[in-house]
Amino acid sequence: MNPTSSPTQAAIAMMARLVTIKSVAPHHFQLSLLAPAMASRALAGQFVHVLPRAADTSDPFLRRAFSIMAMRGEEIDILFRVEGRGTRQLSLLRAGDNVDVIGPLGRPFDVSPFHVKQPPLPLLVGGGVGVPPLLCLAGALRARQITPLALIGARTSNEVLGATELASMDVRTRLATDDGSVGHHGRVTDLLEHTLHELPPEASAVVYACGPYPMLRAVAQIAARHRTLCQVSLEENMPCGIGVCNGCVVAMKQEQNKDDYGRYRRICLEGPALWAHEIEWGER
Amino acid sequence: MNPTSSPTQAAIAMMARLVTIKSVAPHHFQLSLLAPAMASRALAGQFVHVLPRAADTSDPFLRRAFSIMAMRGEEIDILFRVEGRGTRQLSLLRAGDNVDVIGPLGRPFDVSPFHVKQPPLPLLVGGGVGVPPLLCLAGALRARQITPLALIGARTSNEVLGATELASMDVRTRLATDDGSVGHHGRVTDLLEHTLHELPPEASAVVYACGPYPMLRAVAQIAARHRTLCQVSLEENMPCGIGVCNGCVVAMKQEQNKDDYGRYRRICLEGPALWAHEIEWGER
Amino acid sequence: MADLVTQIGPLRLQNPVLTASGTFGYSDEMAPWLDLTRLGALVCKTVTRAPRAGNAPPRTCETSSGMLNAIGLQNVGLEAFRRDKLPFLRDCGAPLIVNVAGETVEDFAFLCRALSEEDGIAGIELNISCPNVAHGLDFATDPHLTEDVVAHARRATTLPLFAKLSPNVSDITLIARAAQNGGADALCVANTFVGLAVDVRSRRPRLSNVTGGLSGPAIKPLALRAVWKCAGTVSIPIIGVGGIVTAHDALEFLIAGATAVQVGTATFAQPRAVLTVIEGIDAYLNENGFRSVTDVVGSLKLD
Amino acid sequence: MADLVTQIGPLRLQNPVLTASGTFGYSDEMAPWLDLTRLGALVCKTVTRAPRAGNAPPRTCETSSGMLNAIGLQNVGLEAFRRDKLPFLRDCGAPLIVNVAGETVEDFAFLCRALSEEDGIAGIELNISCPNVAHGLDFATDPHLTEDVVAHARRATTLPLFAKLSPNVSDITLIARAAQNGGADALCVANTFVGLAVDVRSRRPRLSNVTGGLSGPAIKPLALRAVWKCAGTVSIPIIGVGGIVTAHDALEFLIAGATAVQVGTATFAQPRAVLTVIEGIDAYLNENGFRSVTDVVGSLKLD
Ligand SMILES: Cc1cc2nc3c(=O)[nH]c(=O)nc-3n(C[C@H](O)[C@H](O)[C@H](O)COP(=O)(O)OP(=O)(O)OC[C@H]3O[C@@H](n4cnc5c(N)ncnc54)[C@H](O)[C@@H]3O)c2cc1C
Ligand SMILES: Cc1cc2nc3c(=O)[nH]c(=O)nc-3n(C[C@H](O)[C@H](O)[C@H](O)COP(=O)(O)OP(=O)(O)OC[C@H]3O[C@@H](n4cnc5c(N)ncnc54)[C@H](O)[C@@H]3O)c2cc1C
Ligand SMILES: Cc1cc2nc3c(=O)[nH]c(=O)nc-3n(C[C@H](O)[C@H](O)[C@H](O)COP(=O)(O)O)c2cc1C
Ligand SMILES: Cc1cc2nc3c(=O)[nH]c(=O)nc-3n(C[C@H](O)[C@H](O)[C@H](O)COP(=O)(O)O)c2cc1C
Ligand code: FES
Ligand code: FES
Repeated sequence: MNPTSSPTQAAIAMMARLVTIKSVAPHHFQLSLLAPAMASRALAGQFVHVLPRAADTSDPFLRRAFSIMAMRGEEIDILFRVEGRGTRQLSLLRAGDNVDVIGPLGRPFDVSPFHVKQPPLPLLVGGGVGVPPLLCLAGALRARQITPLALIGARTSNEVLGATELASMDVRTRLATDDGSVGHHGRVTDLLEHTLHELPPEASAVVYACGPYPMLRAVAQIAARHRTLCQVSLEENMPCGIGVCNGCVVAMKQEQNKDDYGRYRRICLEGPALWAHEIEWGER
Repeated sequence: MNPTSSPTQAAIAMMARLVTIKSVAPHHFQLSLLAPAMASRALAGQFVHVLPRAADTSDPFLRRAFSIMAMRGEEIDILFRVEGRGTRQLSLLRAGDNVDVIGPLGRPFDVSPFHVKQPPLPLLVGGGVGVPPLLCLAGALRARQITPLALIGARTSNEVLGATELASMDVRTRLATDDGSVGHHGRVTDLLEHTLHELPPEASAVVYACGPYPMLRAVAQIAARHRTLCQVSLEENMPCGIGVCNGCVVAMKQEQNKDDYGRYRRICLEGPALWAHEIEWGER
Repeated sequence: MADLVTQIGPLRLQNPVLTASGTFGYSDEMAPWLDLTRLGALVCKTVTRAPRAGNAPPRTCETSSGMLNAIGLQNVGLEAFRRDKLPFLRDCGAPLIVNVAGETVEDFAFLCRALSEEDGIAGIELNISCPNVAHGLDFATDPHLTEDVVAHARRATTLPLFAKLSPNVSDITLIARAAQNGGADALCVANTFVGLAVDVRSRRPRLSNVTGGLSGPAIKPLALRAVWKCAGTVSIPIIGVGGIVTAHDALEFLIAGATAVQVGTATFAQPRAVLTVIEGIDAYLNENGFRSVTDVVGSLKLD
Repeated sequence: MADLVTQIGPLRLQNPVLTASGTFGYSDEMAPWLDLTRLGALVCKTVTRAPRAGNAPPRTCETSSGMLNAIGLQNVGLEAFRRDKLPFLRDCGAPLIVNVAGETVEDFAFLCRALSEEDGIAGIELNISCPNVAHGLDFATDPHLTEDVVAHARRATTLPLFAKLSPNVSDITLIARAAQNGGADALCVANTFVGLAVDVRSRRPRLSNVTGGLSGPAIKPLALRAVWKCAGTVSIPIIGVGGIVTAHDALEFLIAGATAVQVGTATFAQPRAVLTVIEGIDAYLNENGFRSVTDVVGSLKLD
């Protein structure tokens, strides 16, 4: 397929050559894709939608969404954990293979809070495979001379993602693991609570979080309690990724809704990053 | 899966390592599989049933049947043409991959006509991807000091299969191509007609044929006209390959049937090679 | 170039390939992805009288070669549709078929009347077969209700009128005949098949709505058989839909008797799927010596 | 080791995993591939009164994540079955369910009576839902006929009696209730879905019988929904069948309310599929702290 450009979303569909694939942790793979048009226009918080099968087979039929972890020259990087059959198929790809990919999709992180003289402190809170988009955001902030603080959670030490990348960007990083094998023994949300608590009264922060739903809900609660702006990057099953199926919705608080129709927002188009206080958090 | 043995059929199910894969003609691939248990017990005319997908995907769901082209030490060779999505998937395999394969399946060629003092001349008639099982048969006959004559048909010169293998076995070979680019300009059935016509009156022959259905029907007619025994290896969609679905049947002549039930024969179990004069040839 | 012009009752289209309702948004989302003027026609997401929030998430899940959806007809409602969506839709360059759904016969008639007042609408598709809302399937599983709702819609509009049937029935030909008797100009065959998926870890349904509609390649043989049955029963044109991904898939439907086809779930995997289908049909016709697409419609050889 | 013992009406099985009729031959072909004594039960290919040659080839073709078949009930007929097949079947080590089909109510009763005279038969499954023979679907699409044929079979045998239903209906719960009223001990839900595939090159159907029955993973969500609906309607046990390949698939059916399951098309891809399913169910029960498989049956959480 020829690259086809989408003026409004600046998204394209293309066959991207897989430049490298490597296992960065048990069951975690990092892919670099040669996709110049995507690499040049992507922004932190956006994602790509990848076809996990050969064109003439039909299972698994739908694409899989992955946050853009980095744009490097003509390449983009993604990092994923093998969850099911789609990610397993992708983990079997080899350098030189062609990958059917659409992107960049979704709205970038809203970084308007930094368009001020005294920018607030960006707190990047990532759990598990929620880390990749935050690495991209860290890079974007560093390019603007803003230094975020990263709080990274994982199940165990060898599943901690992004520590090297953050270090190479000179981003201070605190770690938490469920088993205490490295960093704080406990939740990444403990680190957030602690950090916001310690924040000098005159300082302000903005939280950017990505990770499992229960973690994000907890992050949202903590941020609200500390009256701190918080943006979360959400996941939902995404059949199309381009806003046409209405499948990937999350419920928004009543006050956000102009009418009943607006109760749900498509995270592929109006997200994946949304302001946490606008979301109607549920059980999941 | 552990190799599981089938005493009656001597067939096993296993993950076989792909030793080599090479393109032997445009859209034609030859695979060598490390499958000691199959290599040691396979006989000419048998086939293997190969899963053309990863275990945790479901399309294409069913296995694909390929004749065994050669047994070489612990390896078996197959040779196929890319027809549809199953064979396309298999053509993308790489050395070192594991292939889910069942075999050897089906009845071998019936070589009882050679269990005599003055064995008849075996005429091997192959069209297109019908050649592989005949190479296996040629090898088996040569091992018994019997020298067959091979008649090979193809669309064009670079799709002629098996010529090298036949030469290396010292088997005389006549070629025919649809476009005349090598050998006789015309059908392989012309060669058969000619060969049977030329046969000295005191000599007898047995024909073994594999190829497209119309070719096999023509071969059967020619053999019948020359009162020559003829065995054909047939193809039919084969869901199971092991005789349980009743899907892969061919109609047999009325005199073959003990009862109405017996009108159809499963070619995965009672074939793929059948005596041509017992078959109720149809249109197709 | 073969002649792709297709006549669906009173409606003349440049080719027989339409988009399926609910899989192409209101077209503004798709405009960046393909040249909408190349479509046979564009069928937009179902519109109801009042706005609908739709079902709670999760609304979709993947199954073998397909997906379940229970969107629940989320849509802006008639008024906002006329105000916010129609202006773009009517100017997007493709003939516009508006898909409508209601809970009562009167709802359907009301929607048809209201839309008939608007410019730039090429036709109306009656969604009497949505499996994901209360009573959504009531109409299309009962011949009497089907005939009644189509007849009321027919009296409410002179626009070309399609009835979209459900495959979740014992004998779809009874419903097809009823829709024809009610005055439909064409039948859309078919909507999704009702299915269920269970998450064995949580022992919960994968969809908040419990059941959903199955679409995608998995259902193609079933939809194709429904189309073939209907084409042998009614004299009005059939629009085939269900699992079409490639031009070959679309041709199977045309050969089995569909006058046109719709492409749905395939768009999710390939935003430009509908164009690939159009191009492939053209190529097939040329390769096989057909001057017009109408020559393949219903050309299935049975002996 | 969790307790896998399963009670299907009067029938006690060591585990809830059966083979599906027509996908396991008469078991002699499968014996080399797996230890038949490990099966919950073995359901053999449909037996009819007279031998049947079956349909002309091609009888099968592959579709996305599934296949169509129109075997046409090829079988040796009752007499040859008793003479040639039963001796091996009854000694193969698995409880034997004989699947039977007829064209009339009297055929079914006759077959049930005849089989009741034989030793070594654990139960009878009434195939009132074969889509590939003339009138095959008549019974299971009509509640009255269903009740009638089951009632006649019921009077003809005291063996455990399953009725195998068709999913090709508007409301399967009506048929399920009818089969229960007729006296079935359990319902097998369901047989294949009628489908069509066309070869666009030749413009002919891919099957000589034109249509065939769709089976395999493609239909799993549809069969699962049918099972869930039936389980909510009748009080007799349901045997779930349709697209089961893995233990997780089987567990979806058990959780949705099936007491047992059958594995069909999966056997074609993996001859040992049925054992993998049994082992995986055991592992799941152990991992999730269930003492018995009966604890998961119908455990679907709806809130
Ligand atoms: C915006 C976004 C960004 C993401 N970024 C990352 C990332 O950077 N790294 C990472 O590891 N993961 C990321 N994910 C999650 C990732 O997409 C899932 O892990 C992946 O889809 C799982 O697919 P699978 O085939 O391995 O698992 P499966 O078991 O096949 O799928 C998991 C579940 O999701 C359903 N499903 C999968 N794909 C779809 C679809 N397209 N439509 C509907 N249902 C579907 C399946 O039915 C199943 O229930 C992201 C998700 C989103 C929405
Ligand atoms: C005994 C035997 C030996 C063979 N040996 C060779 C050989 O040595 N070399 C060679 O090139 N070819 C051989 N073939 C043919 C080979 O099996 C087919 O070319 C192959 O199956 C095509 O698969 P595909 O996926 O590429 O094509 P597809 O287009 O996917 O399949 C072609 C057609 O076959 C149907 N089909 C495919 N597999 C099945 C199945 N398992 N059950 C039911 N329907 C099915 C599809 O629906 C489709 O209609 C042999 C066939 C048989 C029966
Ligand atoms: C996510 C989704 C939403 C749908 N919404 C509608 C709808 O609003 N109205 C309607 O008539 N059909 C709707 N459909 C059904 C499709 O129009 C189509 O009939 C069905 O998906 C089968 O075609 P396919 O297999 O090509 O997708 C929807 C289908 C999907 C997958
Ligand atoms: C090749 C084939 C033959 C079948 N023959 C029969 C049969 O003789 N009697 C019957 O009741 N069901 C028959 N069935 C239906 C299966 O028993 C089962 O109900 C159906 O295939 C769905 O299950 P699956 O998806 O696991 O295969 C047959 C199915 C296949 C694929
Ligand atoms: S994934 Fe389709 S609208 Fe978001
Ligand atoms: S392929 Fe199933 S019986 Fe031969």
